[in-house]
Amino acid sequence: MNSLTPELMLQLTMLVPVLAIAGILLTGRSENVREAVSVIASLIVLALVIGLYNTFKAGIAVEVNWFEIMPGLSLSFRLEAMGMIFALVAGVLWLVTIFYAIGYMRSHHEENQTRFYACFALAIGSVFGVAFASNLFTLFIFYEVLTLSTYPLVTHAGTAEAKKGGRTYLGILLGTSIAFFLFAILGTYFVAGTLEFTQGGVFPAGTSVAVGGALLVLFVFGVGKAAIMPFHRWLPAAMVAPTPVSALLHAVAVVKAGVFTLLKVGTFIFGLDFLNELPTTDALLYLAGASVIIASLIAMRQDNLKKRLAYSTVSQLSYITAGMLLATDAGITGGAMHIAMHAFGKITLFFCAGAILVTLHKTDVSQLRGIGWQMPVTMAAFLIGTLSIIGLPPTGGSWSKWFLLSGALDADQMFIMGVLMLSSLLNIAYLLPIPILAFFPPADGVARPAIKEAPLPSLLALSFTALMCLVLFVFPQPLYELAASITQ
Amino acid sequence: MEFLGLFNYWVVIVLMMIGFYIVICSNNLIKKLIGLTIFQTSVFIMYISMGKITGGTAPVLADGITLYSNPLTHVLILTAIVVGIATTALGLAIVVRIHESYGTVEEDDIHAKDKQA
Amino acid sequence: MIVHLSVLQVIIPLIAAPICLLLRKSELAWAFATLVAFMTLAVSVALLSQVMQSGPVSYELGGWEAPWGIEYRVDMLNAPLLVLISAISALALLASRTSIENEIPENRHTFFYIAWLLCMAGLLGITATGDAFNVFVFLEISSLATYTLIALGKDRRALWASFQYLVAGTIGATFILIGIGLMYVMTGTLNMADLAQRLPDVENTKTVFTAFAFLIVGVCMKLALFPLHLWLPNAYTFAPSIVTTFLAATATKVAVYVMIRFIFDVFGFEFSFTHFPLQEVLLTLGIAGIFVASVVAIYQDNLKRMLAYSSVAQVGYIMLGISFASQTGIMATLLHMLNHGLMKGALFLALAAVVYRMGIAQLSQMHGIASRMPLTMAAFLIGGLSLIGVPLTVGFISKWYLVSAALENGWWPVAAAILLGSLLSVVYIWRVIEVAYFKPVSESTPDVKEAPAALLIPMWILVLANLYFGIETSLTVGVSQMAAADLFGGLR
Amino acid sequence: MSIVATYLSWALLVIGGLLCISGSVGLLRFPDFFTRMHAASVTDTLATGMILAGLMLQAPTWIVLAKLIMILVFVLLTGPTAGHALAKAALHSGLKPLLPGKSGVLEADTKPSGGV
Amino acid sequence: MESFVHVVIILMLVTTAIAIVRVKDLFAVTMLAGIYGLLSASFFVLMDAHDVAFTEAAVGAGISTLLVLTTLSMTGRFEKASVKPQADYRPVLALVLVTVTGALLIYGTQDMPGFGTADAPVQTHVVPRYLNDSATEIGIPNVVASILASYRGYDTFGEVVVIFTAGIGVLAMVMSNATKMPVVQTALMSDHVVLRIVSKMLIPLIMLFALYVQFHGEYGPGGGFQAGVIFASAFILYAMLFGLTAARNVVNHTLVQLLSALGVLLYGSVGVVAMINGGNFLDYNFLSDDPVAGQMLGILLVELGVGITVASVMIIIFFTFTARSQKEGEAD
Repeated sequence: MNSLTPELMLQLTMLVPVLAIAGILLTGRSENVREAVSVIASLIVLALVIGLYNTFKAGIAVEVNWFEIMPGLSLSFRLEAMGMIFALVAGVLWLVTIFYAIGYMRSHHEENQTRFYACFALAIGSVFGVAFASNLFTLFIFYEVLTLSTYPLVTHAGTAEAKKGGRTYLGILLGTSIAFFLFAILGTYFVAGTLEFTQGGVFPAGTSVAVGGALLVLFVFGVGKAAIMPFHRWLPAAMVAPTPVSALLHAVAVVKAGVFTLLKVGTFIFGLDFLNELPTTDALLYLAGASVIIASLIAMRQDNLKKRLAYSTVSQLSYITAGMLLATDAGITGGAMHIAMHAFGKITLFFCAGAILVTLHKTDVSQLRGIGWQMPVTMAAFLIGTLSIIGLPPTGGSWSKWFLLSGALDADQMFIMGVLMLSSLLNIAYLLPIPILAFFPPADGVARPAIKEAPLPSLLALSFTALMCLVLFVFPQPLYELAASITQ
Repeated sequence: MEFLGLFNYWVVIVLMMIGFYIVICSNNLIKKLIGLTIFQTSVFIMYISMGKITGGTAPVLADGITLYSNPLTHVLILTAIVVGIATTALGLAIVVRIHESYGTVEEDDIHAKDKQA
Repeated sequence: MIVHLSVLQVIIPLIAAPICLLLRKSELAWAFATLVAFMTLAVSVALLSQVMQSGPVSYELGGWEAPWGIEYRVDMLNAPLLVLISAISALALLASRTSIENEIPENRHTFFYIAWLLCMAGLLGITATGDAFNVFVFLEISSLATYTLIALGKDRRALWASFQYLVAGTIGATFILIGIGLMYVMTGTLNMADLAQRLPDVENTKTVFTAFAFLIVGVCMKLALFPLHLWLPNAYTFAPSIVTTFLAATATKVAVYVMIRFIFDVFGFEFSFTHFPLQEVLLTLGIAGIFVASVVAIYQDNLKRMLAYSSVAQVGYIMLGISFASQTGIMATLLHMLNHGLMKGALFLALAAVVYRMGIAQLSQMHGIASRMPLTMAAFLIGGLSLIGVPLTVGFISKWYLVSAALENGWWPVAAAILLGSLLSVVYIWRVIEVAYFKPVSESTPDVKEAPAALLIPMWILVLANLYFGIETSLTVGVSQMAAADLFGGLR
Repeated sequence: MSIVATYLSWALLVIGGLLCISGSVGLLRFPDFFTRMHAASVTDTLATGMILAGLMLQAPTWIVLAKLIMILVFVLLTGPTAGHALAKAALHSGLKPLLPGKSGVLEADTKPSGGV
Repeated sequence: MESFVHVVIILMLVTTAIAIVRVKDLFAVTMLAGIYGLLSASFFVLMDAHDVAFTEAAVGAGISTLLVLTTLSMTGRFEKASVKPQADYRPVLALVLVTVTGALLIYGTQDMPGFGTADAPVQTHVVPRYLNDSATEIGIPNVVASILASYRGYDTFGEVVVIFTAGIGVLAMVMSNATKMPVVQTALMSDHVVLRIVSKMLIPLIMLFALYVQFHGEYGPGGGFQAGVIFASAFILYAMLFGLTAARNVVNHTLVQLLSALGVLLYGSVGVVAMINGGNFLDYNFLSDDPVAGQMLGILLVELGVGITVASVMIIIFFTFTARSQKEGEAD
């Protein structure tokens, strides 16, 4: 195993999905082989990520430099705590989602499955690129690849509605990234002369706070994947995608790439101290807070389950954005932990929604009364996911919310504290009734139907993620250590 | 010749502009090309006037003559005239083909036919 | 032979053209023309390396020293452009034989190759020369050849487009002639270097001001700066596809080069930007061109026309770079000239392949075409991404420098405008991608095969160049940087 | 000799010039194509001839004289030929000369012209 | 006296130009354009530019008039009267544009050296060398010829190529697809006895004159271009009189094409030979041991090249146009 250096492992996390694409395309004729390729690739990637985690824990610095396009502009990668969290989450969840997808796609008789798996692999590959990028430029490239590779997934159904959703998706994500994000990157490069993620920020002392403030605004709006209002519209629009896509990409990979980028920018481009000085930080913080509340309120009014979950995601993402904007150590730690916690919680919920769809063909919340008796495992998992999103023990979500709260306290941001409290209440209001209703007895006179669960691979997948929510409550230590080491 | 000083140039400019006007304003393609010729010829006149010396003679070296008009402008304009006729010939060739395929050499008729298509 | 490189560059194709006529057979003419184009490419590469090693090359034609004779002068500014012209020409010629099969009647093929060689020689001549009047002569060679090439298009509208271009081009050339004449009357010389020395003495005169105005307007006509671009969309749309490839990639670039040469070298930076409101004019027209042309491009169904409008928009970017009046700005302009040549070459070659198979590049007939012509559409995709300015393609590099130059001047809104312009290009490129890749093959999609290798190979060479120079930028950026430094260094 | 030659030369030049003017006036004033053509050919031959003759008398060297004579010969050859060709072409394309009609007023000949 | 003539000529030019704007009969417009060419040729004589005048007379009044007339015979004689009222904006627009351009030019003339001044930069820089040294460097009296063919010989090479390009363009566009030319030709002029005899007399003389102009260019006005045009006009005259087919029998179409290429090649190869002999491209000094003899030889050869190309391209253009018009006449 000597030849498998950490550097190689890091590159392989990106290359294996790309190789898998070739495998998927070549074996597209036969379903079983094609899916086997996907599973094997995801297993390899997971192994690689865990290997990298061990390396990282051992304190070995891993850096890879592909090529330098211009002085100060290079494609290079580095292993670092925040990226490690993101990569771990993505690696674990890819495997799980592949299993889930196999069950879902087969029982749903979707077409163009080869394209689906190929794009899926590409998307995951670029997620690792985002996670390990050592500078803003590299991150930007993979960020864009992620956008482009997920477009075919969003429009997978090929219907007019899917096209419309896809166009909104692409329009907002590409539009914000080119108009604001790229502009902000160029501005940063121009002001600081580098795009390298550096502890404590890259801006030289004495940089005008006006310029810095303007750049921060551009970044926050430009990273459209973080879905801060008013650029959140793409997320509900993308819900036309098949559920595994919504689950992995729009609850985990894509949106998390967004907030991850923001956390990186806040911590390593601006630096917490500089962030504190900027005049626009507070305003953006209020905006993030408002996003949290407004998105929750909208979520309450959605009857479509996936739409409701989507708005819930919008709301939760703004937690992380707010965590970055708090500009305190605890805020960053909480934000980073929330990436993982929310990922497991939300993906459970999406898995459940998809399971309900393929088994009972129900999409609306109002139809769900009593289904808990038909799908007990699924709805139990849903309950756990709900608790994690709300932030109640015994689920992992309670930890990240705790750190966010303490971050707000550190920063004396009573407003954000209030927002967090209020939003937890709102979460309870719009999520908890679903599992509770599900276990209500069916309406009078209707016979209790027999148990009819989702296909086995899907069921396993959602049980696993639900379990993870619980495990993360009991063993948050490794995650916490990683998150806490970000700012050191 | 004093009064000719700049008056000459001004008249030449008027000539140029008449040619330019024909180019822009004509609807007929052949007339456009003729306008182009007028425009170019007037520019040639401007060049040649620039090279003239009062009292000079043609730049063919001969004994006893010391004042020659500028031969360089003559050379340039010789070249330019040739370029001009080449352009005109090519333009006319296109006009012939346009007439064959559109059946007209009027600009607005061509536009109308293109709109139909 | 090494001392003759700069003149060989031009006279090889120039003398080859009549030889092609003697060959008569179109296959022979094609083989010979292609061979010549590759020879020219070799010469231009050698020339570039010579210039990079030992500085500008000057060549006295006829053995008469400037300013009495005509001088060829190749430096860092024009040497890369020479390479671009001959490279694109060679690659396009490689594909031309297949491409014109369906587009030009058999008995005109020989003339097509001759006109091509003449056009190429003309463009090379304009670029290499150091004499103002010689620019005019070679401009006319290339223009006349271009009118011919355009008029050879299959559609009858090609004739009309060619005529429009002929009128516009001749007006432009005559304006340039007036400009040269007025410069000559004030200085008595036609050599560019000599002009540069003598113009400062008379730079406060109204005559020189007018000369400059006429030159710029004339050149802008040729380079299709908005709003003088009206001839371009028709010409590019109806010309034979391979001609469009060549022209789009090279012709406007040469006009831009002439403009830069006159602005920075002949008249000098001082004059151009202080005595003349050049900055304001170019900035306004450049931005207006980017937006108007990009928006128009979005609504086109014919892809060649769409890319033609996109070319107008790209000229806007190039002009913006000049208007910054800074070393970074001019460098971005030079870089974008080269890069835009690469991307438009690839894109139009892809369209040439589409036209070859389908007869026309109409978006409404291209539903799901990517499944029928995967390699062609992949090339179009990459070219399109480059046009948008996606990282790892050449488009990104030049946009990057352009925005940097804007920021250097502190012109934030302009930088934002450049990015918004890219956004518009996303829209029109994405329309194509969506139709070609995500629409199912429909009834109206003709049953076609992948393009033949003769088209695919040059196309992919250009596509790979788009990627290569998007990643390994030291050559292009280095050359542009040196050229920009020369332009500014020579003035201070 | 020289004085005589000079006066003669000037006389010829002046007469030639006057003929030119009269020819132009005729060109404008005459009623139909053929009469106008007549006026034009007078300018072509007689007036030009006069002017050339006048110039010959002032010729400084024999070579100039020879050139002038050659010009004269060519003019005398081409002028009438061109006039002839024009008239033929006009007749050929159906243009009829005006002739005095019975009432003495000029009118187009009604008879088809015989032959070509 | 001279300035009186000057004023008269430019006023006549203006009158002609205005007439061209107003007249709708394209035939008349063409003739007026020919007159314009002839008047400008006279103007050039007045400006001491004999070579230019010669060329302008041959081109402006000769060849281009002829070509336009041939085209008119195909496209019709009258310009369409503008009927659409909405087309009315164009003259106004044009007038504005033209006024602005003209105003700018007039503004620009204000600092120009006055007409005819001897100490203008045009007369004091660069040109004196040609006037003073060309006698020893080139050895021929016509300075225009020595600049044209030697000092700026490369421009002239470009000029030949331009003409060649035009020939190629016309061939590529207008050449009939049929290889055989139509034999039938109506309304031949060959039954005009007078015309035929006079022309037969003249054609050899015209050719002779062309040769004189070609080879006398070093000593007086003339040179390859003018000679080429004159030479071509002899063939054009022949074709007009005896029909295209007869003319084609005299000069084969393929042969003319080859000749047009050969002219360019001759010019180019003179340059290449100079290069092989160790000089720069077109450096005639290296054509012979004695530089002046080399210059003479070089100029002679390149002028010949110009003459051949110009003559053959003019013939090609005229022949293709005529062939096309006859084909069109048949189609009607």
